[in-house]
Amino acid sequence: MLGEGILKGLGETARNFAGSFVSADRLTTVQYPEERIAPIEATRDFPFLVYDGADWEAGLRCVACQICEKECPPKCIYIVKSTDKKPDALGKPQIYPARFDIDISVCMSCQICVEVCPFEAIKMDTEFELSTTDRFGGLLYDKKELAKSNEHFHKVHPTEAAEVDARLAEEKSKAEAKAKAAAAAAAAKAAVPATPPKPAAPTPAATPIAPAPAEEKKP
Amino acid sequence: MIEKADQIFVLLGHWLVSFLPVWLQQPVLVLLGVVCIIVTFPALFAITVLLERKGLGRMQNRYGPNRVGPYGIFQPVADGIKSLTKEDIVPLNADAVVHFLAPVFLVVVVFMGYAILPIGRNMTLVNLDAGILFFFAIGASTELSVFMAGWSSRNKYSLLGAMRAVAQMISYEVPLLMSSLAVIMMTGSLSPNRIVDAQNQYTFGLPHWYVFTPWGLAGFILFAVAGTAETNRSPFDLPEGESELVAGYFTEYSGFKFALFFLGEYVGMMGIAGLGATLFLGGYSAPLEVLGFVPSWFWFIAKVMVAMCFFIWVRGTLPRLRQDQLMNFAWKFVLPLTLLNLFDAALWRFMGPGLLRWFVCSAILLVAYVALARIGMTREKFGPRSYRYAE
Amino acid sequence: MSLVFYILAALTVAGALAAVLLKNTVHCALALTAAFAGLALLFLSLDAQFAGFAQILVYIGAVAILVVFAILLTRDSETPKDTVYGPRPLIGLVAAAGIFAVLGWAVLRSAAALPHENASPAAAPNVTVMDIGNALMGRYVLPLEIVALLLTAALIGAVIVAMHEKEGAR
Amino acid sequence: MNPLTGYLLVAALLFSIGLAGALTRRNAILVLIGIELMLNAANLNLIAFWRYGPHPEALTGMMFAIFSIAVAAAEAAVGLGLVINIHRHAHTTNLDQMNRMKG
Repeated sequence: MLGEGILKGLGETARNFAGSFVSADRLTTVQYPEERIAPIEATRDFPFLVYDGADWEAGLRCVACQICEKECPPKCIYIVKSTDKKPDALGKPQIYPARFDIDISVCMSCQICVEVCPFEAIKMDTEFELSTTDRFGGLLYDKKELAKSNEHFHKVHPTEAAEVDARLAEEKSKAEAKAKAAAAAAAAKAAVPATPPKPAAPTPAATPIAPAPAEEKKP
Repeated sequence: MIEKADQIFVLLGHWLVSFLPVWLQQPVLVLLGVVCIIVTFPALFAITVLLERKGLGRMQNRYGPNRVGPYGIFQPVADGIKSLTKEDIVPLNADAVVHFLAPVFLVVVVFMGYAILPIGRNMTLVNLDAGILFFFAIGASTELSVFMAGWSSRNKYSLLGAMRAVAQMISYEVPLLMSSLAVIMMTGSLSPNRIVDAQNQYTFGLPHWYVFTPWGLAGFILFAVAGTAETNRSPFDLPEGESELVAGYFTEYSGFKFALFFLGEYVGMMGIAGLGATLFLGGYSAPLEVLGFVPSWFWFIAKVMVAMCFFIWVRGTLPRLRQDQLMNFAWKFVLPLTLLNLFDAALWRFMGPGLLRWFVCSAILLVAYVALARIGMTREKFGPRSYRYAE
Repeated sequence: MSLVFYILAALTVAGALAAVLLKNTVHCALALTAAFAGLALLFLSLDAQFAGFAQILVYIGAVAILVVFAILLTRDSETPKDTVYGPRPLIGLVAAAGIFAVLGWAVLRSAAALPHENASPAAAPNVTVMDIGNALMGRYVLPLEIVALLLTAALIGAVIVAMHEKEGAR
Repeated sequence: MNPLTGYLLVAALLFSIGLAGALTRRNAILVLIGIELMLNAANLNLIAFWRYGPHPEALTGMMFAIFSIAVAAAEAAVGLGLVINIHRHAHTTNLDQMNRMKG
C-alpha cells in the first residue's frame, strides 16, 4: 500500500543516523592525513630499481637489457646502456644502465616491467604521495632516485622479496656449482694435455663436414 | 519577567524607535523588522546547510564536513566565501539583463513571503487581513524567476530544467492551496494571527493545534508533500537532477548568483515550513501548557528547524521521482485527497463535539487513502518488450 | 496626488509600453509581468487588498507563465528577422491615440461634474475578507456559480483545443 | 486634480497602449498581451470607481474586478490554446499568414 516503503526507508536512515552517534564501527570514514589504512601486501604504485649491498651504484641488479623499456605500455622508461661493464652479483661483468629514467607522471602502475624483468631488477614500490610543485622535471625520476635497497624491497613486499631472494640464492649456488664443475673440468683438462697434445687437434676438423650434407637434402 | 523575555524584540524595537520623531517611528519600526528578518533567516540558512551536510553524512554512515572549524561548524562560512570569490561566468549569448534579474527577483520575492508569518506574539511584520492569500500570491511568482533563469541562459539543459520546474511548481501549487484552505475554512479567517490564536488554547495541557485532528493531520501531511515539491526539494528535485540535467535552471550560474539561488531555495523552504507551522502546528504556541514560559518566538524557530530536519531526513531517504510519476502523483493522488480533506473538515465542523466525529472523519480519510493508493497509483503493466532492429 | 501613486503609475505604464514595443517576445512577456505587478500595487494603493493579491496570484502567477509557455511552444522566443509590426502600424497607433484623446477628454471634463469633487475622499473602507466572503456567498452567489462553470468549461476547452491529436485523427 | 481622475487617466492610458499593441503587432501572442492589458485597464477603472464612489461598503466594484480577473484568466487560457493549435497546423503565429480557412 502506498507509503509503507517510505516509512521503512525513513526508519532505515533514522537508524543509521542515530547509530552513527552510538556505535563507532558504523562510521567507515578514515580521516586520511591523520589516520591511514596500512597498504595491503600487493599494493603497487611506482617502480623502483633494487640494488644489493651497500653501494647503490655498484649493487644495481639492472643490466640495461631494455626489455622493460620495450614492454612498457605508456613508454615511460628511458634507458641508455653503459659503454663499460661492471661485475654483477655473480661476479660476471655485465653492462649497467648509464641512465635509467622513469616518468612517474606517465607511469600507470601496471607492473608489466616487473613481470618481464629477467633479472628481478625492478619492483613496485608502495609510496604514492609523490606530488611536487615542479611541473617539468619534478616527476621524472633518474637512476639515483629510483634505486632502493633490497632491504626496502623486503620491507615493502616481504613474501615476494623472500621468494626472489631464495631464487637468486639458488641460482647463485647453481652458478657456483657449475663454475666449480667447470673449474674442475678445466683443471682436469689442463692435467690431460700434459701427455698427448696431437689427438686433440684433428677431431674439430671432422665435425663440420658431417652436418653439411644434411642441409643439401632438406631444401 | 516571562512576559519581557517573550516580548524582548518588540520592546527593543519600540525603545530604539522612541528616539526618533513621531512621524518617523512607524516606518523605522517596520524597517527594523525587515532588517531582523533579513538577518535571522540567512543565519538559519547557514545552520540548515550545515545540518543538511552533516545530517546526510550521518545517514550515510560517514561524518560530514569536519575540517573547517571544530566539528565543521564554519563550513557554511567557507562555502559563503567560496561562492563570493568564485568568478561569475555569464554565457556569451545569454540574455544579460534577464540572467541577472532572475536570482534577484527570486530572493526578493521569497523574502517578501515572510512579511505575514507570525514569528512571535505580536511580532508579525505586517498584519494583513488576507495574509495567507498574499503568501500564495508570492509563492506563485517564484515560478517566474525560475523560468527567467532557465530561459535566459540560452542552454538546452537549463531551459528543460526550467520547464520541468515550472510545470512541477504549478501542479503542486494547487494542492498546497487546497490543503491550507481546510485550515482557513475552520478558523474562518485568512489572517495568520487569527489562525494562530485559534490554535493557542489548551485543554488539560494539550494545545488545540489543528494537526491533532484527523483532517488536520491529513492536511499537514499533504501540505508537507506539496511544500516539498513547491520548493523543488528531495524526492521532487527533478529540475536539478544532477544526473541528467546538470543543474537544471541554474546551470549557467556561478559565483554569487548561484549562492543567491541557493539562498532563495533554502529561505523559500523555511518560508513554506513557517507557513506550515503557522497553519497546522500553532505558529508560536508552546507544545505543552507547562512550557508556556519559553518565549514564543523560540517555538516558531524551533518548529521551522524541526521541519528543516524533516526535509533533510526525507532527502536522505527517498529516491528522485520521474517527471510522469511526479505529475501522476500530484493530479491523481494529492489533489483528490486534499479536496476530500476539505469535505472532511466541513463534516468535522458540523458533527458537533464527541467521539463519533473522530471515527467518521478518520475513516473517510483512511478509506480514501487506501482506495486512491490502490486505484490511482497503479503502474500500467508494461506489455511484452518490443525490439526494433536497424534494417 | 501622492508620490506613491505617481511612481506606481509610471511603473505600470512603462511596463505596458515595454510589453507592446519590445522586439523580443519573451522580453515583452516579462515587461507584461512588470505591468501586472504595477497594477497589483495600484489596487493595493486603492485599498482593494483582496483584488490586489488576486491579481498577483492569477496574473503574475498563472497568466504570465501561460503567455511565456505559449511563446516557447511556438518557437518565437528568438527575435524575428523582419519587422515586428503589422503591415500598416500607423493606423493602429492613430486609432489608439484617438481613443486615448476621447477618454482623456471625457475624464478631465467629467472631473468637475463628479458629485463629491470637493469633499475629502471617503475614508478608506476597511474591507475584510469576511465581507468579501459574505458578499460572494450572499449577493453574488449566482455570478460565482456561473464563473465556476465558465472556468471549468474554459479549462476543458483549452485542453481540448491545444491537445495533440492522435495521429489517426488527423 | 483629485485622485480619482489620476487613476482614470492611468487606466485610459493603459487601455490605449493595449489597443495599440493589439492593432499593430503581427504576433498572435502579443495581440493577446494587448488584450490582457486592456482588460486590466478596465479592472483598474472598476476598482478606482469603487474606492472613490459613494458606497464603498457595497463592494460592487471590487466584486466586478474579481470576477473580471477570473474571466480574463479563462480567456487567456483558451486564447493561448487556440494560438498553439493554429501554430501546430499553420506553423506560424504571424497573423498575416493565417489567411487560409482550410483546416
